[in-house]
Amino acid sequence: ADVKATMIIYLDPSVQFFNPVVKGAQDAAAQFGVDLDVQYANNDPVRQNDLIESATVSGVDGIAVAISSSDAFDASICAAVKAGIIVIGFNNDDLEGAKGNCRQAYVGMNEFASGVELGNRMIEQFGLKEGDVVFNPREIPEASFAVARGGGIEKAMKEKGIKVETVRSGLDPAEAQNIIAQFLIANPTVKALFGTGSVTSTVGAGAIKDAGVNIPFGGFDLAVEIVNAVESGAMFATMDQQPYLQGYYPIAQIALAKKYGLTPTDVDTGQGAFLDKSRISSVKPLIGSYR
Amino acid sequence: MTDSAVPKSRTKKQSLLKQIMTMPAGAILLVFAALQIVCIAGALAYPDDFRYLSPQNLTILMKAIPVLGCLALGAGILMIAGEFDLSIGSVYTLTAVLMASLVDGGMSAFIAAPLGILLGVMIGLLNGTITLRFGLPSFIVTLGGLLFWRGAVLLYNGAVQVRFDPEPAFSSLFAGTLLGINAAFIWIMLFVAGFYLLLHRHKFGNHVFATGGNPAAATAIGINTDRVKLVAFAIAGGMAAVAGIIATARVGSVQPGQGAGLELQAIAACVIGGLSLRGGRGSIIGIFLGVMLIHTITDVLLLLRAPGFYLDMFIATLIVVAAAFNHLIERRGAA
Amino acid sequence: MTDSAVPKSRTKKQSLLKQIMTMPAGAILLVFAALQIVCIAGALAYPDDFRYLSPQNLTILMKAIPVLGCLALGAGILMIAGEFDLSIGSVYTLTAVLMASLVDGGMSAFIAAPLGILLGVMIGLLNGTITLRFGLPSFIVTLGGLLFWRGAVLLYNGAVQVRFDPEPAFSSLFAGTLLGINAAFIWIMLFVAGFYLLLHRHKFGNHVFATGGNPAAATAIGINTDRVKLVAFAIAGGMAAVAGIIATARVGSVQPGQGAGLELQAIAACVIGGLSLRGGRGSIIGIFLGVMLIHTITDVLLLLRAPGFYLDMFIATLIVVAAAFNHLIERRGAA
Amino acid sequence: MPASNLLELHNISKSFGALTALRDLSFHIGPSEVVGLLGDNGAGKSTTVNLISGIYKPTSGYLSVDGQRTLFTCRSDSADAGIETIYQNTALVDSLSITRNIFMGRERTDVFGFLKQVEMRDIAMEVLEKAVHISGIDSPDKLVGDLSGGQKQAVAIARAVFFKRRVLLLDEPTSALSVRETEALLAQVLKLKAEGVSSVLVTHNLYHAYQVCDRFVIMSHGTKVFDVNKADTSISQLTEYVVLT
Amino acid sequence: MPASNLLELHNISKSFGALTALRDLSFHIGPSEVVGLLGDNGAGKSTTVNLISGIYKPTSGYLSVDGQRTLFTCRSDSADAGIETIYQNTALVDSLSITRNIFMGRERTDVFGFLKQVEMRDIAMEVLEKAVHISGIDSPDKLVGDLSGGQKQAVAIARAVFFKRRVLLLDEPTSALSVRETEALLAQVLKLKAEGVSSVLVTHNLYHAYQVCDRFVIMSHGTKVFDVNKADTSISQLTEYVVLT
Ligand SMILES: Nc1ncnc2c1ncn2[C@@H]1O[C@H](COP(=O)(O)OP(=O)(O)OP(=O)(O)O)[C@@H](O)[C@H]1O
Ligand SMILES: Nc1ncnc2c1ncn2[C@@H]1O[C@H](COP(=O)(O)OP(=O)(O)OP(=O)(O)O)[C@@H](O)[C@H]1O
Ligand SMILES: [Mg+2]
Ligand SMILES: [Mg+2]
Repeated sequence: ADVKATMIIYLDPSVQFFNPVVKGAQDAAAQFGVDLDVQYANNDPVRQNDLIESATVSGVDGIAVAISSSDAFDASICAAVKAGIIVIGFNNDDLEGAKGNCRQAYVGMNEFASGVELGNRMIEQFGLKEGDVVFNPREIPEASFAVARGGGIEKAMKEKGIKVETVRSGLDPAEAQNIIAQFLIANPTVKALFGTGSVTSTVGAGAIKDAGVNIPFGGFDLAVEIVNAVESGAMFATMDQQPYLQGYYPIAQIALAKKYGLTPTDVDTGQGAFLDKSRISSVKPLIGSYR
Repeated sequence: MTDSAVPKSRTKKQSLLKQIMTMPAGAILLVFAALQIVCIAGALAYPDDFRYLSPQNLTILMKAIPVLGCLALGAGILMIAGEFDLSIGSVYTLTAVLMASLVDGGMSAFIAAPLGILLGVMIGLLNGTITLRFGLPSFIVTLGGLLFWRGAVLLYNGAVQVRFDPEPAFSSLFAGTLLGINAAFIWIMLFVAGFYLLLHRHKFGNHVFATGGNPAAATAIGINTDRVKLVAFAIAGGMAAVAGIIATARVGSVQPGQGAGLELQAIAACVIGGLSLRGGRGSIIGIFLGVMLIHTITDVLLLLRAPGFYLDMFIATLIVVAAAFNHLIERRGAA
Repeated sequence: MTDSAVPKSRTKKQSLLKQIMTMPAGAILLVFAALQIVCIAGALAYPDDFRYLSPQNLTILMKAIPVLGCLALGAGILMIAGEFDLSIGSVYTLTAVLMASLVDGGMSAFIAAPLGILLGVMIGLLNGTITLRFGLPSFIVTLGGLLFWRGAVLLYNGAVQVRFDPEPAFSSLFAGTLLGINAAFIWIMLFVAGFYLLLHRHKFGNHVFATGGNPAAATAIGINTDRVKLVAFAIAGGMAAVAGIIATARVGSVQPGQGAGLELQAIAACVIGGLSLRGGRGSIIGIFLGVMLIHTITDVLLLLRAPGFYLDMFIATLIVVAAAFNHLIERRGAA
Repeated sequence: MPASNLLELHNISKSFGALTALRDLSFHIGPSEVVGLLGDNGAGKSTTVNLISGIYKPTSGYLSVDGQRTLFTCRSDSADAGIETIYQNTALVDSLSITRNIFMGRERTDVFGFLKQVEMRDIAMEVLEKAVHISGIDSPDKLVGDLSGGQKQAVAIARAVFFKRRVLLLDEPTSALSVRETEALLAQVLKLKAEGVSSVLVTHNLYHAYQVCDRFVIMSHGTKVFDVNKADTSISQLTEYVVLT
Repeated sequence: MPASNLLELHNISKSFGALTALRDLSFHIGPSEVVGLLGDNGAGKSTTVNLISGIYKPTSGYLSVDGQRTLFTCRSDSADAGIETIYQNTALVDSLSITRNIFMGRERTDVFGFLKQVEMRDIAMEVLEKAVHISGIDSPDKLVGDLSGGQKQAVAIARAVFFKRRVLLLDEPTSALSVRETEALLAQVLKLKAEGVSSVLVTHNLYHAYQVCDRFVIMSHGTKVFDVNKADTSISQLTEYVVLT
């Protein structure tokens, strides 16, 4: 291959969300003849810096990296760009955008906005009103996706005077289901449940059943369990952000820039994120590959 | 000799309470009993605000305990034998993924589940063989195992969640109810009883305690300490697989990232239950009470609507407080 | 007596290699040297494909080592004294958040950094006090600390990242370069030298080894084992804070979720370096070589562009293989 | 050497790293014979005992049992050959009860391997009172870690005496025992001899050795320097050899 | 009692859980006096030694030093009072070298606390050769864990003898020693007495006790049953008391 590229994912390899991202990247690599390697920072900014600098040292032509912090990676990314490497951000961007970071383009969507959208749709659909309490368990509250999505839900609720309760549920589904169910037992006044990532979105329906209550439930991400729940009506809707594109475009842009000097450009992948019963069945066969 | 009665007079008679205190797991039993009395009294006094005794809550407690219980029993026996297993969290996930994907491919869960347990046992044996063959600290070997088998989950099935959809007979065997009691809870009670007999009433248990308590002496007296440890490693791996089966039967799917940190929770439960990290001391009842204590504390905090964002902080504090109480009681028993 | 010469004749002279093998940390030194030779040979043979010796790569290694190095040095001294600290990962994050937010609020980093270290030391002392006062296993107390201080990060500053923007003098002190050598690496070398003197040449070190090796004997001979352990806890906490400062000075911001799992990595580095989990055995050089080994292995795999999906699997395997080699060498030295 | 020797050591050497603990050591133990193994501190007596027990493997040389050349690779091998040992460091597990220590590795069980606890407890009590009459142990359920130095030694003795079969190795068994218990143990050794059990007694008390042994093997710096029947020596000659070599 | 007694025990009792190890024990140690503390296994001798050393705290009763009522709460307190102990279990750290064990807690250092390693090494070698001439230890850098039983005991003795000040407590110090080293130790005790250092010698060997002690305290089941000057007793009377009570 005449183009070498490294993709750096901020979380660890077991996070399901990045499956379609990696597939997209690999498809692009195959199509454009790119020698691609994918690395994971395991949620550690120090390690992500090591990875960016290592890629720079090993002389790749392009780096696709999740810019999950506005400050932590500025220096190493700038150094890479200075060394002549094409750097494309994906999935997360510097909060100041292009002004805050030397990356040449960003491919992704606004997770905060998708949280707001889900919140507003639930309010509309189920008539949540001022003084109500809703519950939004988060598998890792300090993870950037949880801060963004949860923050979006909170913003939507706050505008209507609705209170959001939250709890750390951890990544273990059985454990998460216990904690959510126990919270619902203790708080019978909760009016709705929001998942945050794939774990809470998967076990939420089961927890509602365990607690013996009947409340609406919405969440994020795509997995067979989640799609089934939406199909069966146990879940109202789930939010998707077309992660395949977040892998495909950065690698394609690196190849095109390297080969033909085409300038990388920003891409918004977050259109059509909302998936409810009416849209879910078309998505189902593509889970794990393109969705 | 005129003193045949004298040694008797050197030992005082002690009150029943003191006797319980000095029993193995006696102190933790008292702490646990005290906690239960407070909780039940509170639930009776404020049935609406503190729903500790509501059927749903009891059911969830019964569903919650078995997973950590199985992990802790296996890890605990191994620790009494003087070795660690940090890979149980990863094994738990790997065996669950294996079982779920086999069932997905059309195999009966009644065949897939034993295969999962077999895999767990094999991994335990591998951990043990590497540890003993090269004389390495099991901490390093199983920390390697933690990373390795977590990677193996991804290698085997990618980072996708696997759905588990067994025949109804299997579901009801592990997640159903019998006489109002959750099936998983019955399983864990059976395991507690079985391991109690094995560890405290069977010669194998005697060898485990000897191996952990003073390996040099155990070897000198003719116990094959390597074999004892190997069996203990196998038990730890096998019980991790059982935990995986119970968790999966309950939730109906497996997440590739699950199980992280469970090894520390399991070790914590054992240590709370009076097990020594240096080996040779501990009891099955203590381990089980340690698991119950952790889950009861979490449950009570949730029922009291402790601020969820900081739930872990409260749990941590209460666990340390419970351990401190435990120790104070023990000391009073010895004095 | 006619035998004054006989005892001499009972000891054979041993080759230099065997003498190195039986030194503390001698075996790991040989393993590390062998790895370096292979890497350097590879880098000279394929300078374009394997850029191990490129100045940038050496700089990355020098930047990467100090953080884990500081954590492992502190945790290692505490483990030699016979206690664990699992909370260092959380302390590392908490002190970094504190320092960064103080600087954000206008304080000089030269004041904020010592405050961060002070907080680390205080937390270490608290861990030690609870452990010793109540006679609890430090495993439980510091596992509690892990959860508690992770919660405290969120309580103090929410789940948001903090920017760290100190005066340039501070940055160059911790992240600059001196004579082409990274400042953080110079710091860690100073720490290694200082702790080497403290542990192997100072009476405090002698007390640490005695306390960990046989606490009953140390007490019986008049060593205040509680004080020794308390100081060791304080060192572990303080070094976690130093690690936090070095990491933050390099990265320029703090993520509230960072630091998870670092405690296990630090313990692993120590154990690879020949430290015993039961206390009383270990060496500063061994700990440092353990840290270097982990980072060299990771670096080499990245330079070879090993697939990141399975990177941890490779690292785990190589660490266990290195430990096994280490042991084989040691055994040959003793034979 | 006669084929009827119970146990023979042939040119045994043993090194620990740079140190040669045993060098070219040969001696034998006959049937119904009490051999005194004497020597200065660090002479290699305990190393010899551990080696015969199968804990250490020799660097060179071999053993023979009943004239059959053999090598013990672990403690079970020597137990199979009928050897029972009281170790100098007692080899007890502090965190277990007296009963469990006595039956450690050789538990009385039913066919399923479950412990016959009552039976073992009764035997333990009896053997403790008979083998070495030890005072102050009022219950076989006491933890060994809570015993006094002499009480611990008594438990180790009781265990070996109870399981003895052909050869009993005693490594300084009386070091912590009181006058009365020491006498009881020496009488026990003679009684076992009458029953056909041979013994090897390691001790620094030459009077005790002279009292019960039929033959003396004196070691110095890892080698044998003297091997003599009781009839051919005197206590003063033994003293001379032990002190001056 | 005369005010000049170095150390006195007043009505000391000590319980471990249900067991009363010492009951109402009183005796004294005079200046330049060697006291033999005798008794059956489990009589409470080691408990007494540990208590005087500050390792155990009495359940009731008190000590006095030079007539001053006091209580030792830790080993440093008793060290301040000039007491040095050879423990029955030797109290050595197996993973450290001989030199480091001897100077453990009382290192020779420069003003910054850094060890004077060469100086300590030289002293260690010298004291090992002089205090108890022990063979087979060719280097003070050997790990204590690699020593033989008697060699370990010699290290513990060397340490106590080197740091002795006013009272030396010896808990079965010769149990693992060979004939020659035992003689050397007993001579050492008498030499120290001549220098004004008192000793308490715990032993099961009544001949040794009779050889060096000025007075005998005999314990049984945690209490004192006999306290007599050497002049007023004989070895057979001592034997009778030790064996029959
Ligand atoms: N595990 C070991 N490693 C290294 N050296 C050892 C080891 N065990 C014993 N030695 C050395 O071997 C020599 C013989 O030791 P051994 O214990 O056999 O002596 P012993 O005759 O039993 O002495 P004692 O009468 O003091 O018990 C000693 O010099 C000792 O230091
Ligand atoms: N830590 C302890 N816990 C419980 N019981 C103990 C403890 N230490 C000693 N004992 C008991 O106290 C009694 C006295 O023990 P001690 O060690 O003082 O006896 P001793 O006279 O030194 O005997 P020996 O001659 O065998 O060394 C014994 O019955 C022993 O079982
Ligand atoms: Mg010996
Ligand atoms: Mg004693």
